[in-house]
Amino acid sequence: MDVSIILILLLAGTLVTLFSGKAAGKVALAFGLLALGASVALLTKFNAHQNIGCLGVWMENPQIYFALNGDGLSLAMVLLTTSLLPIIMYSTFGSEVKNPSSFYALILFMGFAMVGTFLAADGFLYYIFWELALIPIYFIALNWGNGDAKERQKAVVKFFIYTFAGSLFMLASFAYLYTKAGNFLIGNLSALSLSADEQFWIFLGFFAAYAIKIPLIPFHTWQAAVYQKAPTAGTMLLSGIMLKMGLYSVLRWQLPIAPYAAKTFMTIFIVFGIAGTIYGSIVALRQKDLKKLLAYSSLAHVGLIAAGAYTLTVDGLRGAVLQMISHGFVIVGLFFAAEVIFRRYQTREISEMGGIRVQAPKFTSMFMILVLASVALPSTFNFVGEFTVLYGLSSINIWFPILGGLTIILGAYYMLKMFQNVMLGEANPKPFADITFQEGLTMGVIIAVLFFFGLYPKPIVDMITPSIEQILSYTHKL
Amino acid sequence: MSTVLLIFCILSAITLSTAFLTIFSKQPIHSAIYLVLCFFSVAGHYLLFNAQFLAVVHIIVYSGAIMILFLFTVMLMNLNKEDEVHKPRVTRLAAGIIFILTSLVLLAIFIQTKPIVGPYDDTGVDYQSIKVLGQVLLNEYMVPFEFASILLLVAMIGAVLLSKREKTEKN
Amino acid sequence: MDTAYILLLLLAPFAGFLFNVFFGKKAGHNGAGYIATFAVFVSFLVTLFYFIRINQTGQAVSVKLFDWIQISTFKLSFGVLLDQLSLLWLMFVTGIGSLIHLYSISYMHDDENRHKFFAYLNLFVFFMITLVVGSNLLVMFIGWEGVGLCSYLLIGFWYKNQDYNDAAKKAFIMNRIGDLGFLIGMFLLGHLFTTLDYADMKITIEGGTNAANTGWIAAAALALFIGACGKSAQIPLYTWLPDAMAGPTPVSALIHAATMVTSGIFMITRLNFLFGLDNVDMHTVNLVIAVVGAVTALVAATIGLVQNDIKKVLAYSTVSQLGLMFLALGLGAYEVAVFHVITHAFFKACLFLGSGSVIHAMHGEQDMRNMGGLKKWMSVTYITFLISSLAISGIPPFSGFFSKDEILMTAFHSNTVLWAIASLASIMTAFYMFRLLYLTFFKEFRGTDEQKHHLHESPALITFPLIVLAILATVGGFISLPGNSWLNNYLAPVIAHKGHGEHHLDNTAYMLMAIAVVGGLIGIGIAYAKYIKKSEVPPADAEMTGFHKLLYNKYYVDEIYESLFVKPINALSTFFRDTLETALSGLVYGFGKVTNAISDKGRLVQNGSIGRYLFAFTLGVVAIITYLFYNKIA
Amino acid sequence: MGNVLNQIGIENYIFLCVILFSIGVFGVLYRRNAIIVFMSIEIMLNAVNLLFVAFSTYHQDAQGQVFVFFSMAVAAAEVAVGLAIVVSIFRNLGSIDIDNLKNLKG
Amino acid sequence: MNTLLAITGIGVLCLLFEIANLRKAIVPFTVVALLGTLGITLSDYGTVHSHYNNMIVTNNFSVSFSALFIVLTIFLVALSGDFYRKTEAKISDFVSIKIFLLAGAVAMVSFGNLSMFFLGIEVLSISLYILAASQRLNIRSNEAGMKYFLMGSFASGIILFGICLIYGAMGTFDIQEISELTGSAELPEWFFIGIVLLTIGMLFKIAAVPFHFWAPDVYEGSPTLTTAVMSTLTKVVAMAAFYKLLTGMNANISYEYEMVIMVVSIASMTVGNIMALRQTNAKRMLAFSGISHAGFMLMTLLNITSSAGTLLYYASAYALAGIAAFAVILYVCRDKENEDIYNFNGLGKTRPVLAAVLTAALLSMAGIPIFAGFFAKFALFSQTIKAGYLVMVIAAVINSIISVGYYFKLILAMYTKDSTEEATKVPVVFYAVGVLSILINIAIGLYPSFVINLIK
Repeated sequence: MDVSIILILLLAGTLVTLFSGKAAGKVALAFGLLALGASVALLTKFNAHQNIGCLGVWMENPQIYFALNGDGLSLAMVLLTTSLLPIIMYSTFGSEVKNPSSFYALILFMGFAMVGTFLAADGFLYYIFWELALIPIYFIALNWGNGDAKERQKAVVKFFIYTFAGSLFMLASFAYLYTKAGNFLIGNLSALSLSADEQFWIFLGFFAAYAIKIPLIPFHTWQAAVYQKAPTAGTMLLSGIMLKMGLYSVLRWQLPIAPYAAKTFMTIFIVFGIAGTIYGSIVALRQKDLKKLLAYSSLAHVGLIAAGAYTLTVDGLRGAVLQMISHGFVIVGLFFAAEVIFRRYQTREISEMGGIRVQAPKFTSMFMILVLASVALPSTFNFVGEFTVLYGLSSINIWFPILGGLTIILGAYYMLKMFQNVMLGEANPKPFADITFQEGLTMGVIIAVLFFFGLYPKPIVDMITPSIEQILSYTHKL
Repeated sequence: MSTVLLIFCILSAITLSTAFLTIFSKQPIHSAIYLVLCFFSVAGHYLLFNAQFLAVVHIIVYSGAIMILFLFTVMLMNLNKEDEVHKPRVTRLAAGIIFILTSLVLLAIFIQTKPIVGPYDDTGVDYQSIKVLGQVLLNEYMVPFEFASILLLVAMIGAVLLSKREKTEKN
Repeated sequence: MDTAYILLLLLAPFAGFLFNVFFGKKAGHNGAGYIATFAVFVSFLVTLFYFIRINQTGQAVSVKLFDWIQISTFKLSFGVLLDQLSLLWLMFVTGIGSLIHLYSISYMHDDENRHKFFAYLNLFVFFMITLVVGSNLLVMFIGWEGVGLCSYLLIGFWYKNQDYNDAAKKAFIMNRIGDLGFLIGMFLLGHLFTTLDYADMKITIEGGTNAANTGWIAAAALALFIGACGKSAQIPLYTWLPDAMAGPTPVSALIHAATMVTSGIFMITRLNFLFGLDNVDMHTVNLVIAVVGAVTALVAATIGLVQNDIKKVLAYSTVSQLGLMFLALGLGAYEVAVFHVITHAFFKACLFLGSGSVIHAMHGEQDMRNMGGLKKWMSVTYITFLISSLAISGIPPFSGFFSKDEILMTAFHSNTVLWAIASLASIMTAFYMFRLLYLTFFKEFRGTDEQKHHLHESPALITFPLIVLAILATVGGFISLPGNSWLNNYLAPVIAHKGHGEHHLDNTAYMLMAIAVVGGLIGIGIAYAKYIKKSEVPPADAEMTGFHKLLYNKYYVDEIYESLFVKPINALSTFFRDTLETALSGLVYGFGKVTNAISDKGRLVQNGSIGRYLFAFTLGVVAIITYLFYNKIA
Repeated sequence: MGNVLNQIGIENYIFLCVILFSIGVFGVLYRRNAIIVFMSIEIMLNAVNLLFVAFSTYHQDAQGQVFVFFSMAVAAAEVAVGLAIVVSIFRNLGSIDIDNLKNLKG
Repeated sequence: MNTLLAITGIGVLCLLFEIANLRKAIVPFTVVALLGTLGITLSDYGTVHSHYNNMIVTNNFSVSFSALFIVLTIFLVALSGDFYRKTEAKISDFVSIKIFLLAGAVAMVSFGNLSMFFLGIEVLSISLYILAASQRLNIRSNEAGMKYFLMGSFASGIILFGICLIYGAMGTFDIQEISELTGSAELPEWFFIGIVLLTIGMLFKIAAVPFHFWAPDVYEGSPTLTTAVMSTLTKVVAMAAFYKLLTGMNANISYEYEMVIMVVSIASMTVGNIMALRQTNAKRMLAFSGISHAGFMLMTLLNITSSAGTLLYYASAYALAGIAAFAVILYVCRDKENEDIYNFNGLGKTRPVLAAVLTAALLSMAGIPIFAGFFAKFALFSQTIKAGYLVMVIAAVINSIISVGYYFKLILAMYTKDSTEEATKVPVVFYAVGVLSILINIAIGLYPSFVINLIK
C-alpha cells in the first residue's frame, strides 16, 4: 500500500458520488472518511519507517513519472486535507444543497486534486494536479455560491483567470527545467546546478503562481470577493486547504530548485509576506461582511506563513508548516461559524448581527475558542506555529518578528472587534437557535484538534522535520 | 536587338497593356475582351518558346473555355452597362501605391538576384514536343494527372451543387 | 509523586472550570460557586504543603511534564518549577483566590450566568498558576496570555453592555502589545542562550556572559519589560486597567489588584539574574524601569486624586502602587518589590472587596458623590476598609508601612529624585484613599431614598474574606521587618544579591520612616480637612475646570491614544478597504478592461470588406519580403 | 533551334511576369466588380504560367510545362466554382459588387 | 498511396449511392469505409514507401497525420447526417466533397512532388469554397463563399508563384531532389523567394496574422458543419503541409525567417485572442481562437528539426477539442438563425452531458490539464525554450491567459444563465461524436507519449 491509495479512493469516491443521487452527501462523507482512514494507516506505516512513496513511469517521452512523495511533509499536508474534507462535507449537512451529487462529487474531486498536489514528486504531475484543483472550485463557487449572480461570476472568473495566469508562468519554468534536466523528478530538478540568472527567472516564474495562489499582497485581490461569493464549503476548501497548496509548493518546489535566488532575495520576499500580514490585518478591521473579514484575516496569516517559509531556517519552515495546518483547521471552523449564523439570519453583514450570545451560549463559547485560536492564544495549535515562525524570522532580523508580530496585536483587535459586534451586546430581536448537534460536532472536532496539537505538536513536528531538513539541505549546498 | 527580342518586346507590351486595360475598362465586356487579347499574347510567348502544344492548349482552355464562361456570366448578369461604382479615391490610390510597391520590391529583388550569367543550357534534347510532354504527363506525372481529375470532379459537383435548385426551395 | 501533586495543583482549578462550563448550570444555585472555591482551595492546600516543605528543606521541585515546542537549537518542554518564589506567589494567588471565590458566591448570587463567572475565575486561577509555576518563559507565556484572556472574559462578563466589551477588548489588546514585547524578548534570549529555561539561563549567566552579548541581553530585558508594562499597567500601557473596572468587583480584586497585574513583577523577579546583570546596558534598562515605575506611580496617583468612581480610585491606586513596585525592581531591590506585592495583595484585595460590598449594598452605584455615611449601616466593611486604607497609606504598624518604606528607602539610597517622586505619590495615595473613605462612609447619605432604604451590611460570605484580608493587611508587614527580614532570607536562594538588599536601621532609615509616616498623615489630614471639616463633595462632571478637569479626564491619555493610534489605523483601514483594495482590484480588472477595449477597437478593423482584407494581405506580403530581402534590395 | 533565352534572357521574362503578376494584384485591389477581380486573379495565374514555361526552357525540362497543365486545370476548376458562387450571389443580391458584401464583420 | 486510392474510391462510391438511391446508407457506409481506410493507413505505419516516381511518399509523418485527418473526417461525416437532413437530396454531394477534401488533405501531407502538393491544396480549397457557399439561398453563406474564394484564389496565385520560383531555381518539382540540391553552394536566390511566397500562402491557409482576415467572416457565414471542417481539419492540414514543405525541402531557415515566423506567431496569438474576447457569435469566437492556435502551432517551426511529434500532438489536441465543441454547437444551433452565445444559456441544466463536453473542449483549448490541450501547450513551451525562444514562450503564456477569458464566457453562459427554451431531443450522434472525441482528447492527454512518439 502506498500513498496512491488515497488518490484512488478519492477519485472512486467522486465517480460513485456522481451517480448516487440523494444519498450523495453520505456517500461522499464515507469516502472522505475512508481516505482519512487510509491516510492514518499510511501514517502508521510511515512511522514504522516503511516506504509509502510511489514511483512509476507514466510516459517515456517526454519522461514523466507517476511519482508520489512519501515523506513527512507531504503526508502532513495530506492528513490535513483528508481530515478537513470530511469535516467540510459534514458541515454542509445542516443546510439544503441543490443538486447534491454534483456538489459532493466536486468536493471529493477537489480533494483528489489537492491531495495529488501535495503528493506529486514529479513536476509535471504536480502541475496537473495543481491546475486540476482549480476546476472544481470554480464550479462550486459558480453554481452553489451566493450573492448577485453577475458579481459572483465576475469574482469567480477573475479568480480563475488570475490563478491560471500565475500558474502558466510556473509551467514555463517547469518547461525550462525540463529542457535542463530531462525529466521532472523533484530530486533531479533540485540537483540541477543552475546559474544565478536562471534561478532568478525560475524563482520568479514560480513566484507568480504562488504569490497569486497564497495569496501575497498585492496579488490578493481575487481572494476576498471569492471567499465572500463562494458557498461556505467552497470557502472552507479554498481557505483551509487550497491556500496551503501555494505555501506547500514554496517549500517543496520553489526553495529547493532555486535556492540561490531564494537566498539572495530572501529579504524582499519576507518583507512581502510581512507586509501582507500587516495589510491584511488592517483591512480586516473595517470589513462589513463577516466572510470578507475572515478572508482578510486569512491574508494576514498566510503572509506570515510565507515570510516564515522564505527565511530558509528550520524554524521558519517548520513554523510555516505547523501554521499551515493549524490555520487550515481554525479558518474552516471560523467560516463554519459564519455559516451557522448565516443559516439563522440569512446575512453575512456584521451590522445586522449582534446580541447572539444571550441566545446561543454554546455557539458563543465555541466561536470564542475559534477566535482565540485564530489570534494564536498559547496552548492552541496556532500559537505553536506562530511562535515558531516568528522565532524563525527573528533569526534573520529582529525587526521581522517585531513587524510580523504586529499581527498578534492587530489580529486580536479585528477578531475581538468582530466578535463583539457579532455576538455580544443586547439580545438580538431576531431569534437565534443554539447550535444543533451536527454543528456542535463539526466545531467540536476542530476545537479538539486545535487544543490537542497546541499542547502536543510533537507528532507533527517529528513527522515534518526530516523533510524540512532535506529541503534546507539544498539551500545549504550553495 | 534581335528579332526574337523585338517580338518579345512587342508581345510583352501587348500583354501588359491589355492586362491594364482589362482592369481599367469600365464595361465588363470590354474587360473580358482585353483579357482574351492578353491571353493570346501569352500564347504568343509560348510560341516564342516553341511550346506549340501548350500554346494551343492555353488558347483552348483560357480563351476558349474560361473566357467563354466569363462572358457568359457577364451577359447573364446583364452587366454590360456601366453600373459599377468606383472604389473611393483613397482606395484606388492605395491600390496604385501597392502595385508600384509590389512590382518595385519584386523587381528589385530579381534584379539583384540574377543567377550566374552565362550561356543558357541548350541540351538540344527535345523536351517540349507533344510526344515528350505526353510521356512525362502520363508516366511520371500520372498520379497528379489523375488527381487533377478529382479536382475537376469536385469542381463539377460543386458547380452543380451551387446552382441546382432543390425541390423544397420556393424560388 | 511530585508530578501527581503538581498536576493536582494545576488541574484542580481547570477541573473546576470544566465542571462549571459543562455542568455549572445544573449544580444548584450556589453549587458552581462552592465547587469553584473548593477547586482553588485544593490548589491552596497543595501549595501549602509544598510551602511548608520548602521552608524545611529549602529544596526546589522541578518536574518536566512533556515536550512542547521544538526550536531548531533547543526544545521547550512543559515543565514546572516550584521554588521559593513561585510558592510564595502561589500562596497568595491561591489563598486570596480562595477567599475571593468565597466572596463571589454571595456577590454574584443573583447573576444568571454565575456558573460562567466561576468557570472563568477557575480558569484564571489555572492560568495564573501556570504562569507562576512554569519552568521556562514559554510556559509562563501560556499563563501570561491565559490570564489576559480570562481578564478579557471577566471584564466583559456583563456582555450586554458594549462599553464593558470595549473595555475588555482594550485590556486584551493592550496586553497583547506587551505580549509582543515578551515574545521578542523570548526570541532574543532564545538566540542568546539556546534555552528559555530559567535554571539553564541562570547557569549560563553565572558562568559569565560574553561581553558582546550584553547589549542583546539588555535589549531582551527591555522587550520583556515592555511585556511587563502591558500586564502590570505601567506607562504607556496602563490605560486599560482603570477601564477594566467594568468587570464584577471580585474580578477587580483578584485579577486587577492582587494577582494578574503583579505578573510583570513576578516575571522580572523571576529573571532577576538577568535584570541584575552588572553592565552599562543593563543599568540603562534598570534606570528605564525605575523611572517608568516612579512616573507611573506619580501620574496614576494624581489621576486618582479626583476620581469619583469608587473603583476607579482603587484602580489608579493600583497602577500607582504597581509603579512603586517597578521602581523597586528597577533599583534592583527585588525582594522589596515582592514584599510590596504581597502586602499590596492583601490590602488592595481587601479594599476592592470592601468597595464591592459597598456597591453591593448600593445596588450597583459606584459614584462616591452619591454615597456617604455608610458606616452606619456597614460597620464591618467600614472597619476593614479603614484598616486597609491605613495600610496603603503607610501608617504603622499596618503592612503597607513596612513595604512602602523599604521602597522609599531603596529609592533614597539610589536616587533622591526618584525618592521624592515616590514620596509625593505616597502622600497623594494617603489623600485619595481617605478622600474615598470619607466620601463613602462619613457624613450624610447622598443617594436616593430608594437606595437608602435598601442599605444593609453584606452577608457573612462577603464579610468573612474582608476580615481575613484585613487581618492580613494588618500583620502582613511582619514578614519582612527592617533588619530582620524573614522574606529576604526565604527568597535568598532565588534572588541574586548584590549587597544592597537590606538596609541597616541607621538614623537615615529612621528619618525616612518618619518622613513617610508624616507624609501619609499629611495626606490624610488634607483629606480630613477637605471632606470632613468643609464637607466638600466633588463637583458634577460639567462643573470641573482647569487642572481638576484635566486630572479627572486622566490627562486625556485615552483620547490621545485614540487619535494617535486607533483612529489612524481605522482610517487607514477604511482607506485600504475603500480605495486601495478597489484600486488594486481595478488594476487587475484593468488588464481585462484594456484588452476588451482593444478588442472592441480591433473589431472595427475587421469591417467585412474584402478589399481591405486583400490590402492587408498584400501589405503583409510586401512587408515580409522587404524584411527578408532587405539587403538584396538596398 | 537554340535556346530562345540566349536572345532574351531569363531575367526579362521574370520581370515581365512580375509586372504581370503585380498588375493582377493591382486589379484585385482596384476593382469592386467580382468578375473583374476574378479576371485579375486569372492574370496572376497566367503570369505564373508564363514563368513556368520560361523556366522550363531555362532548364530544358518538360516538367515545367506539365505543371502548367495542372495549373490550367486548377484555373478552370476555380473559374467554374467561382462563377457559380458569383451567380448565386447575383441571384440573391442582384449585384456582384464585392464591397456590398459586408454582412459578416467585427 | 493506398489511402489516397481508398479515399477517392469512397468518394466516388458516395456519388454512386446517390444514383442507386441509397441516400440513407451514405453516412453509415462512409463512416465504416473510412474506418477501414484508417486501418489501411495505419498498416503503413513504420515503413517508408515512395510511389509512382516519388509522387506520393508515405512515412510516419504522413501516416500519422493522415490517420488524424481520417479520424476527424469520420467525426465530421458522422455529423453530416443530421446537419443535411433538410437538404437530403444533396447529401451525397456534400459527403463526397468532404471525402475528396480528405483526399486533398492526405495528398498535402504525403506528397513527394510539388505538383501533388499543389493539386492537393487546390482540391482542399475548392471543396471548401463549395462547402462554404453551399447554402445558396443564405446570403451569409454566399458572402462567406465569395470571400473565401477570392482570397483563397489570390493566395493560390501566390503559392503557385512560389512553386514556380522554386522550380526556376531547382529545375525539378521533386521534394527529394530539391532537398538534395539545397545543400549545394550555388543556390539561386529564387529558391528563397519561392519559399517565402509559399510560406505566405500557407500562412494564409492556416489563417495567421496578417493573412487571417478571411477566417472570422468565413467561419461565421459558412454552414456550421463547414466551419467545423475549416476550423479543425483544414487548419491542421495546412499546418502539417506547411511543416512538411519546410522540412521536406530542407529549407535552411535563416534567422530573419525565424524572426518573421516569431512575429507572425506572436501577432496571431495576440490578435486572435484579443479579438475573440468581445465576440458574441460562438463560431466567430472559435475562428479567432483558431487564429491564436495557428500562432501557437507556428511555434513548432522554430525548432523544426524535432518538433513534428509536438505538432502532431498539438494538432490532434486542438482538432479533437474543436470537433467536440462543434458537435455541441451544431446541436445547440440546429434550428437557430445564428450562433450567438445566448443560445447556450442554461445548457448545463438542460443538457448536462453536452455542456460537459463543450466545457471540456474549451478547457482543452485553454490548456488545462488533464486535457490534451494542456500537454500540447507544455510540449510546445518546453520545445521552444529548448530552441532558445524565451520571449516566444512568455508571449504564449500571456496569450494563454487572455484566452481563458473568452472560453469561459461560453462556460459561464452554460452554467449560470437560465435556458429560455425547451430542450429538444438530441440525436444520439451528437453525444457519440462529442463524447468520443473528448474521450480521445483526454486519453491522449493522459498518454501524450503515445501520440508524440508516433513521429520521431
